[in-house]
Amino acid sequence: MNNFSVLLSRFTDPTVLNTASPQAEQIRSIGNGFLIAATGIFLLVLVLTIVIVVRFRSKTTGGEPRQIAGNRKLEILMVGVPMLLVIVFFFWSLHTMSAIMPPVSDHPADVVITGHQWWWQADYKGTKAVTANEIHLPVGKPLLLQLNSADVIHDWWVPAFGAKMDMIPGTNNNLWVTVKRPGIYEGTCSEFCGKQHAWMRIRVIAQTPDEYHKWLITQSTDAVKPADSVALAGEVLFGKASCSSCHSIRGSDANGSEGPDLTHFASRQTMLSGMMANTPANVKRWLTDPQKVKPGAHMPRFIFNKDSLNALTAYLSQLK
Amino acid sequence: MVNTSLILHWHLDVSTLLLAAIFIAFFYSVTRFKRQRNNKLFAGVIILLLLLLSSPLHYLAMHAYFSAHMIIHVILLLICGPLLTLSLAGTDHPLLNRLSRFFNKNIWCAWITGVGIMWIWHIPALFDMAMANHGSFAPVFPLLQSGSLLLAGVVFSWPLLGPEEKLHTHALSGIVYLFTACVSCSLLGLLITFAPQGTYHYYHMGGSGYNPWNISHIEDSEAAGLIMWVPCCFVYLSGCLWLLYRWFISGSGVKLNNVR
Amino acid sequence: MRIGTERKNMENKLMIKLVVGTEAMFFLSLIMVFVYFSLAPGFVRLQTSELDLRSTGMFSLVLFSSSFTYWRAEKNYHKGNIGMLKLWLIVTFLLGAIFLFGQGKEYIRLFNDHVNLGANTFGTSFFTLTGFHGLHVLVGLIIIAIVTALAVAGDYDEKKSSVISTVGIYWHFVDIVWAVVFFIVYVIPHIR
Amino acid sequence: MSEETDLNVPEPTQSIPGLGVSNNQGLLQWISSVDHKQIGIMYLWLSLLFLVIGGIEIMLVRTQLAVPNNDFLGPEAYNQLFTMHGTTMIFFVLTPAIFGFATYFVPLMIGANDMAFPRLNALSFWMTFFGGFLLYFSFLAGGAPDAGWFNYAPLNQYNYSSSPGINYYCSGLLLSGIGTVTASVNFIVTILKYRVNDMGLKQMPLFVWMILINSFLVLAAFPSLNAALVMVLLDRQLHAHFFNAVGGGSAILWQHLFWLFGHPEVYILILPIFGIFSEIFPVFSRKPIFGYGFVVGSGIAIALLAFGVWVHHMFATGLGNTVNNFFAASSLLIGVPTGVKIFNWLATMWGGSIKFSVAMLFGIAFLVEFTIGGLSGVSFAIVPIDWQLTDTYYVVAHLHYVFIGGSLFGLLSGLFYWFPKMSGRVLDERSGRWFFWLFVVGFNTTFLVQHALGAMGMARRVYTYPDLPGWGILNFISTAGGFLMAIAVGLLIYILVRAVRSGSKAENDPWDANTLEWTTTSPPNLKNFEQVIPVKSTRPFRDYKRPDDADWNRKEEYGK
Ligand code: HEA
Ligand code: HEA
Ligand code: HEC
Ligand code: CUA
Ligand SMILES: [Cu+2]
Repeated sequence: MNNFSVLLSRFTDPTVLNTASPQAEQIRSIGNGFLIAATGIFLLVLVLTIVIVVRFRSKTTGGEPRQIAGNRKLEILMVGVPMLLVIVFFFWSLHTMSAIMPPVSDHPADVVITGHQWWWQADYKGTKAVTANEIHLPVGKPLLLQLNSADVIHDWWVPAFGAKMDMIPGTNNNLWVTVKRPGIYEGTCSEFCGKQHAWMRIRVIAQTPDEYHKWLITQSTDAVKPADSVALAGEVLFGKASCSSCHSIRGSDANGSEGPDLTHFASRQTMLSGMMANTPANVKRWLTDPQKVKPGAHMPRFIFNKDSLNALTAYLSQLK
Repeated sequence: MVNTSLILHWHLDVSTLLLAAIFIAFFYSVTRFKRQRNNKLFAGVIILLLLLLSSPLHYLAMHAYFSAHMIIHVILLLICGPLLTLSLAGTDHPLLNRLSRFFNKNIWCAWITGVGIMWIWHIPALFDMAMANHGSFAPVFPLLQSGSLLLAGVVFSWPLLGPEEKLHTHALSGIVYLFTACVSCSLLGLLITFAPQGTYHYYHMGGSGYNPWNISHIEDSEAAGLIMWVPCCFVYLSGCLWLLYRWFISGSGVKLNNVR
Repeated sequence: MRIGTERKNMENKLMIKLVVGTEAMFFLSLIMVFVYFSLAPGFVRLQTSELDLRSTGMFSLVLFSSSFTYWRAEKNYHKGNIGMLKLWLIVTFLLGAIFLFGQGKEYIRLFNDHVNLGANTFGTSFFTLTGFHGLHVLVGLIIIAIVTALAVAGDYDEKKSSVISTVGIYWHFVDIVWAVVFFIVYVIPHIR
Repeated sequence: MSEETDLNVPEPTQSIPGLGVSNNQGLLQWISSVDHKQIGIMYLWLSLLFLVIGGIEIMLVRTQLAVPNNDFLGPEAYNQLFTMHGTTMIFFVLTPAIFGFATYFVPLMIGANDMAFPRLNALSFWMTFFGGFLLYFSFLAGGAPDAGWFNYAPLNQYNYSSSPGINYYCSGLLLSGIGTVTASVNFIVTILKYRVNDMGLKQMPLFVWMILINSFLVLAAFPSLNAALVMVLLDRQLHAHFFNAVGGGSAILWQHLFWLFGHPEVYILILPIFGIFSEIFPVFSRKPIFGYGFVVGSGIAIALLAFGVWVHHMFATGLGNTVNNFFAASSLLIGVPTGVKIFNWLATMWGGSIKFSVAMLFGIAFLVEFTIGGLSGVSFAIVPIDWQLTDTYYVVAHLHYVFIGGSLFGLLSGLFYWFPKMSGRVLDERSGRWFFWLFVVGFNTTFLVQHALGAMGMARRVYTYPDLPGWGILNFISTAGGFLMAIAVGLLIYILVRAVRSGSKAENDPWDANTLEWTTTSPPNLKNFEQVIPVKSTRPFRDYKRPDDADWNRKEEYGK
């Protein structure tokens, strides 16, 4: 099993075997157990089928076979053995479930993640930090994520962390996560949420507590003030072109909540929920025609000239 | 952890004795203790009944936990009742025969009785009234509750297990009968599981303040609903399978290919 | 072995019972949704303040009595009194129509009070549940009208048809559903 | 059948026309027919048509998924295509095919001359037909439904829809649902009241038993869907508040209502298949079915339990571990009666004399493929595993292994078994074997890798995916398999058309089978039976052909 999982984890990243949390490990353990039992049952059926097909094929000689229509003992075995297996797995499952999803009671949430059509919003409780799409988490301690939705049902899933949990409008759901090692973990929205469900990907950057703390402080500060004139022009345009009606940039007048928070936009590695790398070229492409880049996204098309595009891009690219 | 003092809460009420006496008297008057097998089964049920209603479980049910009360209900309605019916097997008595003929023609009556009694006793007002009277010397309401549940269990199982085999309902109709009862008790269980707190006043107010296992109200009423739901359904579904089994081995015995 | 009309009688009765069974499941779904919404705060208050228990109660009695009149119609048919059959059928129809009229009045009053399908979950679930019941009553009335017309035309002069009792099962079902719905929607909020 | 009404259906005086529509009796006769055999055949043609349509839809999808970051289809087109694929396959391929075989063969198997309500029978078919038509009209009316085959709220609400597609989804399914329910009523009355004199319930063929049980399932499950569809229509058109949280409604309420239907629905689509295989295995092993009573009992157990498992589609919605555990227990339990059947079929073959007709080949393949599908289902019932794998391609793999490896294999088996009876022509076994192998190889190529894709993190319903290690190659393999299946289905159509046009004549009893339909001509006359042979066991025709080895004369006891 171990070699196989090593092989597979070299093969791909967001696999359920690439466990980075005790929750994922528990699931992998019961998953392996079931795989063994299921393989056994499957082989039983397969071997029986092959034996029957070979041994009892019709022969040209010989009359009717013995017409046996039942056997009480055999039937009881056919019911009893699967029943036993089922009972074993039920109790194992019970145990795993209470380990992975213990009661929340009144434990405060560490991060409140809200799903929007087709981006993620993360509020770090106790701080002013609000990010979009890329989420940082500290390793080593059990974290409680509170999962909400602003529109339709979404689902938060990072395979390396274990279970997934739906985000349902009107209710709060909770998910316990303990990340064991720092690294970058990928996941995806796991409930069909409309046109761009495919590009509602998740990127979690897990850091040591110190680094996480440093990052959190940076994220809580207001946006960097534009240094050069192009970026400054971009800032002005940002307000004039009504970007500020949808987006927030703390420290400026931009106070929208329809779109992702852009206060530290340039500190993110990817944009548009994992669709592409966060480079000025891509930003320019996006601003030129959002509907061509991510068709269906709820950001309208503005007709900008080259200068405006450069200005906005410069402005956004320095929002570290 | 089980409180040792809990074990000591065995209690024999006059009402329980009265209930047993009534049933014994009735059993005697229709069977005159003629068949050994029936007598043994009947004795077993009466002993079970006495034990159940005197046990610490009953004490918990009356004083502490909604879920414990549910367990008692389920056993009375779905185990003691049908077993009582079974203990009348083969008995030939004009009253019983009249009942068998009536329930064979009006099977829905038996169904409504069985299902209705369960629903009626869970009307919060009635339930609380029954609980309020349990302290006195000759508690009428609990007697009424246990007695009616027992009786309802007997009536409900009559079309399936009654003394006259020829007047049993067909196995397939029996399955529909049990399945619809299962659906209805699932609905009740669902309602109780998700009922807003305080619906059952008695337990909400903390019963009589006794809570040996430290279970919260929410957990207790969730468990109560689930007990109504799960074991009940299990009994009904097992009943369905048993009816099928009985049907298949009936008639010309177990033959190859179900020969006519 | 049963032949001819006797077999057809049994088939039709079984058929309509199955239809009744499946419609019962449909109403069960609508009722469960109503009960689910009724657990939210503020719902019961809307029930007691907006719904007219007395008026609807009286119209309900009208509907229940239509079951009685249909039963009389059936009894007379079996005895061969075709004249009485037609009379009781017509009375049943009228009683059913009066019930629908009462429902219409209730609906209009509620609309004037700005309680409609889109107002809140009470409006949504109330109108859906009672509306579908009303639709079933309407269908029943249409069928009764057809049967009455056929009776007048002489189709039921011999008492061998199963149509009357088959339709009866449907009509009684519609009444039983109303009994349950009325109890849950109109009566229970006053005793909670 | 009855002399009481004035509206007697005049019995045609000419024998039943051939299968083609270009014969002398013409299309009008087919459209107005109330004969169960013609209606059955119409159901089957409808199913084949939608199989091709649903298949074309998904081949477009698979083309888009063949490579990462593909732009063959945009998200709008993709979402409509996969939604229509799932909806079509379930409601307009599997359902009509099952009902087609049942409509054709239930009366024949019980010695009846038609169903209890022939006109209702015709209505049922046409409702299904028009339901499908209405659903597909959406393509012309602004866009097909695009919220998935189970159409979750609030995505199904008006403010998240850019087309009226979902309105067509609702009304199309409401119409066809009426057809399904009325057909089931018809089946129950026919089976309970129209059996030939000496056939008691315990002598009925297992296919008839499964249709009987199935019909009750339909009556109990479809109302929940109808209620949900009506509610979402009200939400969309009249802005009611059933499912949108903003107005006090509940998104999860939709899920409960839908899956209360949805799970019984999948058992509705497999129980008759179990019935078909319970006919196939005995005939082609030359032995009686092993454990007749257990096959019936497990069928009833599955039907009863089917209503107690629906929340297993909602394990990740946050309902709490208590609720999850209850439904995990029931879902695990429901695997046991199914296992009983598999072992009973194996035991039927054991000690037999097996003939490898194409029908039997599909039966043997089914045993293996359905076990794979069933085991992946049981893995979901282990909740923590479901928490990882729900809404991934692992679910897509499970559903296709049970739907194709289970239901579709059963329908194909039934097709090769019953085609001679229905058409009077022989389906070429040799090309049939080519079809079988092409289809099975293609099927496993397409869907085995999807288990891995799910475990590797690929979610369902994504119109494209990033170039992660392994995703591209596995998806490409899956697409290749899909094309192989398409070629196989093309071959099947060719085989069918050739047999209808110029196939050799079929005998009455080409397979030396056991049940009553084989006693008539191929195809049967308009009036199925003038007389029926005596029925004294579950294999009346075999008893008739081998009176010295008849079941009712056998000395051996059960189980020896
Ligand atoms: C033909 C249809 C069909 C059938 C028969 C089944 C059969 C089963 N299904 Fe499946 N299922 C679907 C169609 C079907 N399913 C569909 C379409 C979906 C997805 C819907 C969607 O989201 O789009 C689904 C989804 C689905 C889920 C939800 C997954 C998710 O979305 O997260 C679950 C969870 O419990 C489940 C479980 C089961 C189980 C336990 C069985 C059991 O009945 C299987 C029993 C069979 C066996 C177990 C194999 C044979 C047995 C033996 C060899 C004996 C030994 C076995 C044991 C020890 C148990 N199914
Ligand atoms: C019920 C039966 C059923 C059947 C038979 C199939 C058949 C197939 N399915 Fe389907 N599938 C579903 C039911 C079914 N499916 C359901 C319920 C869903 C979920 C929908 C949702 O998420 O909402 C689904 C979803 C689904 C997906 C996931 C889409 C997504 O999540 O984005 C995929 C992906 O590969 C897929 C693939 C296939 C393939 C390759 C076939 C192949 O077997 C198809 C075989 C090919 C053909 C039948 C081709 C037709 C023939 C020709 C083109 C030849 C033409 C010849 C002439 C005209 C003469 N299916
Ligand atoms: C009507 C709302 C709206 C307006 C106006 C709007 N945006 Fe957006 N914007 C969005 C939404 C919604 C997204 C998320 C798109 C997605 O990923 O699905 C987004 C995403 C972005 C992103 C990518 C964010 C990230 O982290 O990936 C940038 C950058 C951006 N917008 C800039 C702008 C600029 C500059 C303007 C003005 C010229 C603007 N937006 C106007 C709604 C809006
Ligand atoms: Cu958000 Cu899918
Ligand atoms: Cu299911």
